[in-house]
Amino acid sequence: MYSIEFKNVVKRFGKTEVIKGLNLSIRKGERLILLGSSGCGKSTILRMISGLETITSGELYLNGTLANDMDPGDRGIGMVFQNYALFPHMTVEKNIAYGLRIHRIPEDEIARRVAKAVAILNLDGLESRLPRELSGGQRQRVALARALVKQADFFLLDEPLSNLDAQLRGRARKELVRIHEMYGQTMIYVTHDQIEAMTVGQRIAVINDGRIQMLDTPHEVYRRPANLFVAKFIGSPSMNIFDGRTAAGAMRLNDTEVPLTPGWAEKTGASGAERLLTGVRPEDITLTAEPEAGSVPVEIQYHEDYGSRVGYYFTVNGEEVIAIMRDDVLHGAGHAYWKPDPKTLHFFDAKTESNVGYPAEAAE
Amino acid sequence: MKLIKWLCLFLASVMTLAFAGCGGGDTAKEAPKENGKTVVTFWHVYTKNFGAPVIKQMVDDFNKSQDKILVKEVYNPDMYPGLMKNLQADVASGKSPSIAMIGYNYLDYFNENFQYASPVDLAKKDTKDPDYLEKTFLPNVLALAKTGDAQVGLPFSISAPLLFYNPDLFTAAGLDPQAAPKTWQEVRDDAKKIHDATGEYGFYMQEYQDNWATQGLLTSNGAVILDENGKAAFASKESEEAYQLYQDMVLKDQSALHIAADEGIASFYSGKVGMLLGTSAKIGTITQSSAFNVMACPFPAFGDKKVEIPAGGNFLAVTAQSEEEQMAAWEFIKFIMQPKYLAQWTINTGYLPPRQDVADEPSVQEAIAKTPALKVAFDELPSLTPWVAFPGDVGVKAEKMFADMRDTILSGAAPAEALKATQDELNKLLK
Amino acid sequence: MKINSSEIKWHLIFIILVLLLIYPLLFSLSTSFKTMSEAFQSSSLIPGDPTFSAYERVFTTINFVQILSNTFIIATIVTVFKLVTSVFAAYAFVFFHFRGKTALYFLLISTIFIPFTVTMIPNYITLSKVGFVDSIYGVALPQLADATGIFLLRQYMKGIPMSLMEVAELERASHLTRLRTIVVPLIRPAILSIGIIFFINSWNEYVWPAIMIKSEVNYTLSLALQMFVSSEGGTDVPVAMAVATLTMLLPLGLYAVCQKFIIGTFAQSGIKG
Amino acid sequence: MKSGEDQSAWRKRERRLAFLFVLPSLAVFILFMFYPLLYTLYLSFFRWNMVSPKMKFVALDNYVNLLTDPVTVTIAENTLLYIVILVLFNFLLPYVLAFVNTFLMQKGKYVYKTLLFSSSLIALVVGAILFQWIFNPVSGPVGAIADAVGVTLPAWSKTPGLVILVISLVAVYKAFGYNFLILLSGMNSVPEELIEAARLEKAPNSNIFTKIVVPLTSSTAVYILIMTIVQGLQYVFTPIKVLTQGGPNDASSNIIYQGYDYAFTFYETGMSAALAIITMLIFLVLLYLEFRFVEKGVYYEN
Repeated sequence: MYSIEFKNVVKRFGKTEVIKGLNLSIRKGERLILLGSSGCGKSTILRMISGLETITSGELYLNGTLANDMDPGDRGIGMVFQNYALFPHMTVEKNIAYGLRIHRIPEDEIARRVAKAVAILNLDGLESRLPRELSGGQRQRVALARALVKQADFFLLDEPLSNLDAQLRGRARKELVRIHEMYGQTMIYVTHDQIEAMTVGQRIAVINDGRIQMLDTPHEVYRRPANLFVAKFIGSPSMNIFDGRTAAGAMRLNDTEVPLTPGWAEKTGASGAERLLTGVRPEDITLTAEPEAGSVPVEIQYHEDYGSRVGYYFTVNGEEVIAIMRDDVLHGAGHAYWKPDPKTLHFFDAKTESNVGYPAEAAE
Repeated sequence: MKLIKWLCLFLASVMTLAFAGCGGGDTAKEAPKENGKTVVTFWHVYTKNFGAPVIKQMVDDFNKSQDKILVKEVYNPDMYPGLMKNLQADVASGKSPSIAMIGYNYLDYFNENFQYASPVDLAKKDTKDPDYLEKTFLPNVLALAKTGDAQVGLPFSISAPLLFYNPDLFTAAGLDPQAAPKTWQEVRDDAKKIHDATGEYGFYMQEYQDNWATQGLLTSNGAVILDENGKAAFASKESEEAYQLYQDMVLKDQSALHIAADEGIASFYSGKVGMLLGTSAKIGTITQSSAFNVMACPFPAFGDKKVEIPAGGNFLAVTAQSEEEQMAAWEFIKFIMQPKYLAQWTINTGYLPPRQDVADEPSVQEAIAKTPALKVAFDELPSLTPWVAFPGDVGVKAEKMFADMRDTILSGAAPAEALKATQDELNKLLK
Repeated sequence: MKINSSEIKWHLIFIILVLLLIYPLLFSLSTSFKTMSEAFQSSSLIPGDPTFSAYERVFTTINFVQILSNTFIIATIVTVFKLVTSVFAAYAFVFFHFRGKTALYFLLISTIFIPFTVTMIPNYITLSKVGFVDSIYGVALPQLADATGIFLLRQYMKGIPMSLMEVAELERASHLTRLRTIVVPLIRPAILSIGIIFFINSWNEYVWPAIMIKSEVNYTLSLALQMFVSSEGGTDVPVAMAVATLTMLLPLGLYAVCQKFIIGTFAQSGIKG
Repeated sequence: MKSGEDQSAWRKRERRLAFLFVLPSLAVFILFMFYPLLYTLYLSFFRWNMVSPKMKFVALDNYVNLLTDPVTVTIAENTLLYIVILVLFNFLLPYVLAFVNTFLMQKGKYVYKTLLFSSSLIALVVGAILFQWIFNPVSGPVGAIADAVGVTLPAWSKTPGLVILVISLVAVYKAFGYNFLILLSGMNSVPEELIEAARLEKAPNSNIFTKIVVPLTSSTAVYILIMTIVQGLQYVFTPIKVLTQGGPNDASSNIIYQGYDYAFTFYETGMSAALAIITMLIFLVLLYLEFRFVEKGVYYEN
C-alpha cells in the first residue's frame, strides 16, 4: 500500500493547467525528490499533498484513504517552507512547540519532544532566542525542528536549503538525510538544485511543464536519462547532444565513419526513429593529442580552466561539444582526436525525444 | 445570495422597530419622584463664571428650606439657542424639564410650539397668595414675557444695553471722561477724535447672532420693528438714518470696529477700543478683564428723541407636565423671586431685577455705589421695552436675518436696500 | 551635524512649520497662568506674574475628577470596542474567502463617507427612546465600530506572510487561535497605535457629546470648556485655557510615551501604494 | 476542507464564520449609520421640527427649496472654497514636504515628523478658541505684529473668503501632522534607486516628484485626499460653530454646518435631511475614487 498516491491528478489555476495528469506513487518512509526548474509545478504537487492547494480533478490517496477534500490539519503533515515561516514574535521553543500546543499535548511530552529535536539539530542554548537573533542556518534548523516534533507521517520540504550559502548547504544536506533515517517518515523534498537531488534523494522525480519526465534513482536518472529533457537537465555542464548522423550501425562524425558496437547497431536500428540524436556527457569524453584507430579529428575553438578540471570546446557536425578532462593534455593545441567510448553513449529519437534504450554490454 | 438576504432581513426588522417608536412624545405623566420628594428640574443658561454660583446657592437654599421638593439645576450651553435646542430634543423624545429659562426673543416661538403652565393659572391654583403676580410685578415688566394675552412666564433676568467707555482713551483724545456722550452724534464725534488722536478704534457695538443691540439703535430713532397687525415695518427713514450713521462710523470715519463679538469685546478689554456698547450682564467680566477703570453711560439718544431699548435676558416658563410638578415648580419660582435672592442675582450678574422693591435692598444699594455702571443700568429701567419676538417659526430665523443684514450694511451695502430686502423676506415668511 | 547648503532651505521651512504648530500650544499654556486682565493686556508668552488662580477655579467650580473620568470611560469603551470589532472584521476580509466579500467590505467602508449631519438626529431619537440620552454610555454606543479601523488593520494584516498562516492551517488551528497566536501579536504595534488614535479622537470629541450630554455630572472635557464661555456674561479666558491645557495633557502624555511607537507604525507601513 | 464533508459544506461553514467575524461591526453600522441614513432619507420628504407630533409629507419640496434657495449657492461656493484650501494645505503641502523630507534631506530629518504630529492631538474646540484669540486682528498677537509693522488688518471674522481661510487653518492645524506622517509612509514604496537613476539624468525635483513619486504613491495620496475632503469638511464644523455660527451672512457656513443649522437652529428637520442626503451623494463620488485607486493599488506582501 503506497504512502502517497496521485491518480491522473490535474491542477488548473484559472485557465492555465499547471499539473497535467499526474500519476505518482510514493512508498512509506521513502525520501523522494521533486526536481525541476522554477514554475514547473513541483511546489504545487507538494502543496496538493499538504492540502494547501486544492485538486482540480483526479484523486490523491494518503495512506490509502482518499484525501482530496481532507483538511490540511488532518493529513498529518510536517512542512518546512522555503522562507522557513518562523513566527517572528515567538521564541525558538514556542515556534517548535506551536503545533503541539495547538493539539493540547501535555507539557511534559512537549518538553521531551522539543528537547530531542533541539539536540538532534544542535540548537542547544538557543531555545529562548527570537528568529531575528538567529543566523540563516539556525533558522532553517528551527523550521526543521518544528516540522519534526510533530512526528507526522509526511515530512514535506519546499526548497529548504535555497536560502543558505554554499558550505552550509552541504552540511544541511547530510543532516537532512541523517534526520530522515532517524525519524523514518515519508519525506517529499522539492528543489531545483540537482546536487541536492542527487545527494538527498532515494528517488528523484524530474518534473517539467507539469509532467513527470522521469521517476527513478539518482544513479539511473544520471546514467540512463529517459528523455532529452532529463538528459540535458541533469549534470552540469549538461550532456552534449548532436546529430551523429547515425545510420546503419554507424555514425558519421566530422566526416569520419565511426562504427557502432553490435548491441548499439541493433538498438539504434530497432528504434524505428527517422533521425537519431547522440548524447555524451562532457566528463565522459577523452581527447588525445595524437590520433588513434577510429578516433575523430576535432578543431578546439577555445578552452576554460576550472582549476581542478579543464574544459575544451570543439564542434561535431557543426554543433558545439564540450569535453571536461582532469588535466590539460592538449597544452593549447589547435586540434585533437576523440575516440567515442560506446559505454558512454546515449541515443534519442529526435522526434519523440525519448531514449532508445541501452544494449546489454553498455550496462556497467 | 444568502449573505445579502440575511442583511436585508436584519435591516428591515430594525427599521420597523424604530419607526414604530418615532413621532411625538406620550401624554402627561405623573411627577417624577426621588425618595419621596417631587423632583423639579431647572434648566438655565449660566456658566461658572457668570451666574451659576448664585443659581446653585438659590437651589441649595430652597432644597434645605423644605423637604417636599428636590430641585436640580441643569446648565445648557450656547445661551438661549442652546437651551432651545435641548428643549426641542427633549420634547422630541417625550420628556421635558420642570422649569426652562427662555430668552425673550424666543417668547413667541416657545408660546406656539411648547406646552407650558401660565403663571396666571398657577397663581390662581396657589391658595396661599392667589394675587401674587399683581402685587409683585409691574405691568411693563410682566409684559416682557407676554404675547397677545398669554402670560407665558415670569421675567427673571433683565439686561439693558449701555455704553461702556475707556477713560484713558478719552483723556488721550482730549475728551473729559466725566462728560460721557449723550447722543449718537456725540458718540460719532468722540469716536473720531479718539481714532485720530490715538490710532485706536473709537467705538464697537457687540455683534452677536441677534438683533438686540441693533434693535435699540433703530427704535431709539423712532423706528418700529413689528407693527400692530404683525407685519415687519422696520425698513423706514428712521432706521435708514440710524444705520447710515453707524455705517459711516465704520466705513467713512473708520473709527468704529466691525468684527465678531468675542474679538471686539476682547479688543475693548485690551484698551484698543474707546467705547463698547454692550449688555449690563457683562459688567462683572468687563471690570475684571480691563486694566483700566471701566466707566459707563446710558444708551445714547438720537437728538432729543426718547431712548427705546430692548430688555435682554430671559423669563422662567413652567414646562412641567403634571400638575403636582407644576405646583412644586411654582413654589421654587416664588422662593427665588424673593428680593434677597434677586438682589444677589443683580449684584453678581449685572441683570436688573424684575421686582421694584429689590432696588431698595441694602446690598443692591451698596453694589450700585461701588459699580457706577450698575447705577446706569438701573436708570435705564424706565426706557426698557420688550425685545421684539417674531411670531411662530419665523422667530428663530428673524434673529439671524437681522444679524446678516447688519453684516451686509457694515461691509458696504446701502442701508435702505438692505433694510427693505430683509423686511420683504420676513414678511414673506410671516404670511 | 553638517547640513549642506541646499538642505538649509528645507530645514528652514520645516522649522518654521514646527514653530507655527507649537506656538498655539505654548500660547494656551502661558495664558492659563495669567489673570483675566493680563490675558487681555499682553500677548507675550511669558506671563507677567504667573498665577495658579485659573487652575484653582477649574478644580473648585467644576467636578474636574468626575469630568476627567467621564471622558476617560467613554474613550476607553470606544477604543476597546472599536479595536475588537475592527480586528475581527479586518481578519474576515483578509483571511476568509467568500462570495460578496468585496461588496460587504465597501458597504462597511462607505460608512466613512456618511457625514454626522446624517446620523445626528436619528441616533439622538433612537438613543432617547431607550433612555440613553444624557448618559456617557449613550455617547459611546454609536461609536463601537470604526470603518477606518477596519481599513487600516486590513492593510497591516495583508502584510503578514501567507506561509505563517499556512503553518497554522497545517496544525488545524481554529481561526480564533490563528487570530490570537499569530495575527494579533504580529500587528500588535499597529493595533496599539490605531488604538491610541481612537482614544485621542474620542477624548477630544465635541460635537456628538454636545448634542447628547445635558447634565454637568456627565460632562466630558471638551464640554467643560463651555462652562466658562458665555456670550452673555463673557468668557473666563484663563480658565478656558487651563481646561484646554489640561485636556491636552493626556494626549500629549500618551504621545510622548508611545511616540516612537505611533510614528514607527504609521511611517513604516501605513497605506502602501 | 473538512474530512468527510464535501467542498460546499466547508465553504458554507467558512462563510458563516466570516459573517460572525464581521457581524459586530456590521450591527453597529446598521443601527447607527445605515438606519440613520435611511431615516434621514425618509425625513427628507417631510416637513417636521422634531417636536410637533404631526409630520407633513411634502415629497420633493425640501430638495426643490434647497436647490432654488440662493443661500444654497453661497453654501456650495463656500464648500468648494473650503475644499480648495483644505486640499492645498492638508494634502498638497504635506505631500510635497513628505517628498522633500524623504528624498531631498539627509541629516536630522526624522525629528520633524514627530514634532509635526503633536498638533494633531489637539481638540478642535480648543483649536478654535486659540485661533480666534491668536488671529484677533486688533488685540491678538497677530494684531500686535500688525501694529508693529503699521498695518491695519481686515477683520477676518467679518470678511467673506478670509473667514473661510482662517477657519480652515484650524482644521489644517489639526490634520496636517497626521497627513504628513501617512504620506511619509507612502514614500517608502518608492525605491531609492529610481530616484538616484533620475538624478543621474539631472531630472529636476519637480519632474521626479510628478513622474516617479506621484504614480508610485498614488493610493496613499488618494486616501489622504479623500480624507482631507470628507474629514476636513466635518473638522471645520467645530470652529464655524464656535467662532462665527456661519456668519457673516452665511459666508463661513458649509454643506455640513448648514445641515446642523437647519436642524438645530431653524428646526427644519426636512431641509437638514435633504441637505445631508445631497452631501452623502457628493461623498459617494469620493467612495468610488477610493475604490478605483486606494483599493486597487494596495500593496500585497503575501
